[in-house]
Amino acid sequence: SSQTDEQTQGGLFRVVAVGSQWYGHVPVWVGIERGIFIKYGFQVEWRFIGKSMDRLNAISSGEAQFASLGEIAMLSAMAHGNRRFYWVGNQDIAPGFEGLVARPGIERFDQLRGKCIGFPFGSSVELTCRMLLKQHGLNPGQDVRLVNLEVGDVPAVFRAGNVDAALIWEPGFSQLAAVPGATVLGMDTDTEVYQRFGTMTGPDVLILGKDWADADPLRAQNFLKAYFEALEWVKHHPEKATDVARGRYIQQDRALIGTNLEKFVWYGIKEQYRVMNDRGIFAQVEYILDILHDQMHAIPVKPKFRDWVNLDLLRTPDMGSRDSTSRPPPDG
Amino acid sequence: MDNRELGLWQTTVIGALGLLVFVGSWEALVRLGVIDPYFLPAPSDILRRMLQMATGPEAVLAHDIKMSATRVLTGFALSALVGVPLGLAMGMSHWVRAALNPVVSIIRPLPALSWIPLSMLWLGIDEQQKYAIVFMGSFASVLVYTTDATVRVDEILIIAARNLGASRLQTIRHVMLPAALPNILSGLKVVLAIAWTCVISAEMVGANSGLGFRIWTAKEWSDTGQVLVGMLSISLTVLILDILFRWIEHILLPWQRGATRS
Amino acid sequence: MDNRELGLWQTTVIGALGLLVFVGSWEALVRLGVIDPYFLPAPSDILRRMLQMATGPEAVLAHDIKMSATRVLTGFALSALVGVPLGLAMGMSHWVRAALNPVVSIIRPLPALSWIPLSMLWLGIDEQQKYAIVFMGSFASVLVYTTDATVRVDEILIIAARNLGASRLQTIRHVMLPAALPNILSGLKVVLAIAWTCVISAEMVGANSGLGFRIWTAKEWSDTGQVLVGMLSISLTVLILDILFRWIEHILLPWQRGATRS
Amino acid sequence: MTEAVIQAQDVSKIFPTRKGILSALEIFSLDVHKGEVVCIVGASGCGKSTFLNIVAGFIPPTRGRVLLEGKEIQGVEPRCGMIFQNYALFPWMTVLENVAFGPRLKGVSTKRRHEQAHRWIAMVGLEGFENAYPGELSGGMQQRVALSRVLANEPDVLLCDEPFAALDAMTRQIMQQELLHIVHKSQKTVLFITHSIDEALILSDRLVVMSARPGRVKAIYKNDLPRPRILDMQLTDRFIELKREVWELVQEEVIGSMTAPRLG
Amino acid sequence: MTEAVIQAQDVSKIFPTRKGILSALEIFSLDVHKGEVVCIVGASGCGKSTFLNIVAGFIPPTRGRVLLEGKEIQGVEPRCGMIFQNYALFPWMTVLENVAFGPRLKGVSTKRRHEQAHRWIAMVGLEGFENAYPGELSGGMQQRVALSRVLANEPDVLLCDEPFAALDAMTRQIMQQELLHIVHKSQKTVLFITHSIDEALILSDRLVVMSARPGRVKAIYKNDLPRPRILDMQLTDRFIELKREVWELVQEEVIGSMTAPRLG
Ligand SMILES: Nc1ncnc2c1ncn2[C@@H]1O[C@H](COP(=O)(O)OP(=O)(O)OP(=O)(O)O)[C@@H](O)[C@H]1O
Ligand SMILES: Nc1ncnc2c1ncn2[C@@H]1O[C@H](COP(=O)(O)OP(=O)(O)OP(=O)(O)O)[C@@H](O)[C@H]1O
Ligand SMILES: [Mg+2]
Ligand SMILES: [Mg+2]
Repeated sequence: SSQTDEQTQGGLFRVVAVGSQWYGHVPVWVGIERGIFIKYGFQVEWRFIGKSMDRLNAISSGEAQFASLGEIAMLSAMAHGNRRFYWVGNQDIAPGFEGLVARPGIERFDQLRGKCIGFPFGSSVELTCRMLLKQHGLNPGQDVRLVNLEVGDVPAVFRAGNVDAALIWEPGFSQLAAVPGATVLGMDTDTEVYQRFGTMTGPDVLILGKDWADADPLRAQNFLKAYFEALEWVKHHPEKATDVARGRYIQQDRALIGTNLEKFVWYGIKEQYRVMNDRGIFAQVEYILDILHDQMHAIPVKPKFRDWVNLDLLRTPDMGSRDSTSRPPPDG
Repeated sequence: MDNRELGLWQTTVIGALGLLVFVGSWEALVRLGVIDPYFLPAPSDILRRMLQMATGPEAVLAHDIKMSATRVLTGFALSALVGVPLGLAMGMSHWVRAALNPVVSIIRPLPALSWIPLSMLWLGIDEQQKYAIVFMGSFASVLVYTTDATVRVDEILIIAARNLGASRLQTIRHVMLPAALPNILSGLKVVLAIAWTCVISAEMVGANSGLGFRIWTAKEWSDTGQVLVGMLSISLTVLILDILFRWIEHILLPWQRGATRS
Repeated sequence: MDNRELGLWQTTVIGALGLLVFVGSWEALVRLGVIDPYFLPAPSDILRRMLQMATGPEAVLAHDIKMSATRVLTGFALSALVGVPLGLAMGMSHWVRAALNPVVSIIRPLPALSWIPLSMLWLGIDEQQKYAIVFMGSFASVLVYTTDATVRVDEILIIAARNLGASRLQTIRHVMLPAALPNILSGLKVVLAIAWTCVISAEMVGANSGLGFRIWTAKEWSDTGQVLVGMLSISLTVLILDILFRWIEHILLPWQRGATRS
Repeated sequence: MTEAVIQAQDVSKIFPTRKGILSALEIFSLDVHKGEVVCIVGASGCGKSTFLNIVAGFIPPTRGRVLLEGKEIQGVEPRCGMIFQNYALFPWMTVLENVAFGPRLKGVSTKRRHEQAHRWIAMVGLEGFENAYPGELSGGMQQRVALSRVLANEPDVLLCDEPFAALDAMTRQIMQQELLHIVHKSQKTVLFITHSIDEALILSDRLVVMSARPGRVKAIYKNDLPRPRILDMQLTDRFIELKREVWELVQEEVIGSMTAPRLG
Repeated sequence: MTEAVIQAQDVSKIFPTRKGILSALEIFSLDVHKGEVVCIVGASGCGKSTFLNIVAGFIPPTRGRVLLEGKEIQGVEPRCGMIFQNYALFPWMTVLENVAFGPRLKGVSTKRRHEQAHRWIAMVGLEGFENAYPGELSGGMQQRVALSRVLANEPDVLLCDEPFAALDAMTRQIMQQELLHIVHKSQKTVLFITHSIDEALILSDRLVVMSARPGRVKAIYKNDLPRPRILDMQLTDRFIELKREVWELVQEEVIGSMTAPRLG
């Protein structure tokens, strides 16, 4: 949209980045706080939007340009024909941050029969939940009652005993697990997805607004370069990154953020070519699409997700042009 | 301004034409590619989705409407049950009115949505919580409309009844109530629509069925068509309830028949 | 029923007493441990929080009120700007009314909240989106109230003006408008409160200030006290706006002074 | 002379208004005897309705007091049946229900009260309209329903505030004769306000002329015209003499009030 | 005789109602000449207002037509100024603004129209109330404002629908005299509806008695009573004779209509 194409007074491009309190956004916060974006000519404005689909819609409308969000939301938007964005990367792998926690007194899956499980519908935990239940011989439609909860409400609802079990990702997950006597029945690392692909059920993906990227591809390339520079910094300074995140962006114990961030595997700009292909995350996407479409009937069609992938934008201006976008970079 | 009143037939035809123009140009804009169907699906698509949801193997729509209607009507009935007597008391006594007005003014502007945090704390996420949200979102309005209807009762009718020998209680029973009834009913009609607007708030958290729930999950799944089906279902349900309500009015207020404005 | 009208002074005292009893018993219930302050903080605590938020180093409250007020008033002004002329047209012409009524009936029952998914798709998360939510939540009501006010204009006044030689345009300018004005204004007053209920919906997504935003973040942090401060701030702001609006009415409608009901 | 049913003793009424106080009645005294018809005439706004409302107990006097059969009137008094200027019919009741309302309050059985009501309705010429709602009647018909509703309640005193204003001359005359008939048959006491001196002269035993605001008794006439007072009577010398006298008195007051400054 | 300003030719009016159709006027014909005052009397609900509304162009006749100076009336006719039974004053305008409204529409300068309005207000005895709003006036005062508002607009024809019904007998007489004075001075044509035969006899050049519903012309009297018609005139033989004649005619109709079945 024309409004955001305007440069700010300092000659900087204004970029609206949207996200939540999830650790996957640390590179953006670092980029802002350490002046990396400014160095590349971008004035990045951070807006809190808790849900993946809301972020994607903000980008689709043209009001935001950049976001990291969950794969499931991206895939269902694709399935409904939203062509307003590019999928440009998968910046981290961080399984083990979301799981199914049951209230005191429920210690095994079969005790969940007839009980009520709460989580935000339409997010990665829905998949985690369904897979875990299925793996333990429970039919999500019949054996348990599922209720929709707002992301932020999950810990309080669980603590108040209004649901028998709940699922959420960090930082809420720690709060669930911290309830005295509560049992973590299963994690996303217990699912088939993790066992097959080594990813969480809904990995983080990087999204750029299509119109914005098409209007000035060079600018988009520059922006991603800045982003990945910030990501490299996070990779190498996890302690300092924790300090950046705490307080302003995440309200959580410093030590907890530290230990959680250590579990993150960050993919840099070069690694993207290794991840964003059929041997990498694309295979996982095919698998997830099968589940969403064939089993859950949550999406009307299986989208040709490769049409949304634009790895051209990952090339840095000084790297010169390459002929093929799909060709993976040489390993190492 | 234009002198001629329109007959029912004419009104229906013109209304249908108006709707047709609205829906037609919407359809055209989508078909011609001016509007991206992802942003706003064509009416025909919405209708197809609606039929699918109404008849498909799941047939969720009827269930959703039933669930939402139960929540709305329960919350609304509670509002009316508490609000009408209290409103009558406020309308009949300057003292009660003066005493309760400040509290009512504070509660009234609070949207149903703002009661989500507190209602969850107090009542959890069960059906009671949903009733409570609808109740809190509509109760103060019932109170205000009933008070108003009662205050508006022509003083001369009360005096006339007392002059004919009616006791205080007889006056309330035979005069205040029937005289305030038309305005109370039309107030309740407005509040019923307000109660329906609360269902989306009520079903935001802890629901697994209902039109509000459907809209929220559809949003998460990026299913704009289904969002619109949900919205349209609310509109249609309110329309039908409105017709029902008018029929009840017609039954309850025989002396007002024919005295209605277009 | 009770004959004596109460004076302003009496009304205020009784109202204050009513409020005192309400707040006092709430405070007592919390202090005596009947209500867990986590579920419902005592009024004194809420007040302390309010003062803190109003005066503390951050002084967020004034900023929040300013932001929310800007959104509400902009959306409301847009509603009025579009709704009043269109409502006048609907009120004056049977044809326009018949044509637009069905569309209006469909839009009216849709709560502000239900426009979040679509408005985000169409307008993103900037201020326009918030204005749009307030607009969609209040526009149809403006239309209905204005239409109603226009239809209610006593036909005899229009006939009288025409009989005195007024042209169609003069009749609209000199009779329809001033005659409908009192009811339009009191309709707008109701809609202004409705517009305020929309701000919580508008600030649910993509906001980083405003009373709605404050309530939502407070909820996320389980800060019930701050939730209540936010709710109370909305109520008080609406109360103050209401007084302002009455003052505007008093200025605009000199012939109605003293003709108001208690 | 029979005992005084109504004794108004030095009644004053002051209304507080936005622009100051308004004195509507000042030291107004009047005795009305059993079976007597007293008509009150006076300029518009002179306090006639105010006085009637005080007698009915709708509003308290500021000073002075009104006795009904020797006891001070305190609060609405069902023994004084009021026929309101604007009918005050219950719109949600049919004509029959309106007329049967008083007996119903007293617990008269449905059958009996409906029978009675039918008779009163017939008397005012409204047979066939028993099941109509007031909104379906013309103004004059509504006024007749109001009359029969009060009569059906059998009060001792009838307070009439211009009850025939909405009737055409003929219907009006018929109603006047009916009223006199009932009053004389059942020895009712009547206080009757009217704008028409003719009407006052036809109905009254005594005629009170009020001064312009604040209302005081300006003159009381004993009306010795022979009954029945049919049209011809209006051409007798005594009638004309009385009419002229009253006319001149009222005229003085009207002219006084029309040129009076805005707030007295 | 001067030319007919108003010619009503076989006017019929049928209202569709919920219970069927209601014939309010039937083949009603009447010519009114320039400068003439024609009074219409008749039982309540006989169609008087309906006829006046047709002449004013507020409602179209079902059959027949009304000519104003030879041209058929089509739509609201400002040359026929209507004085409404219920005043129809603009509540948001002061007395002065109400009276000056007609001239304002015609573009008369503020100064001139206010001057004129002041004069008309003085004529109806309302000096000092120029800046009051209608809601602050008594019913009788409002009726006088309505009268001066129409007069200030200087229509050729005055249509009066019981304009003095809310006035007491004295104020009423003063207004009648003022009206006659203006009408004779400026040669206005007047159609005047009243319930009072006295009033009709005082004002009219001719007197139309209507039959009960559906309204037809039952009789037309040439009123040759000498002018000015002050109180004494009401005692002359001719007055009494005329009054009795008209009375009997109307009485027939009223009695007919009161015992008539519910829907004609
Ligand atoms: N509730 C009130 N508050 C203030 N003033 C009042 C009130 N009721 C009556 N008045 C005033 O008292 C005076 C007497 O009023 P009242 O109604 O008794 O007159 P009235 O003789 O019945 O006149 P009319 O012939 O027009 O019915 C009037 O000037 C009126 O304005
Ligand atoms: N708009 C209408 N629709 C249906 N019926 C009507 C309408 N207007 C008048 N009527 C009927 O037409 C008849 C004549 O009415 P109209 O008002 O002309 O009587 P009127 O002679 O002026 O009576 P009044 O002396 O009471 O003013 C009445 O029976 C009335 O019910
Ligand atoms: Mg009176
Ligand atoms: Mg009439």
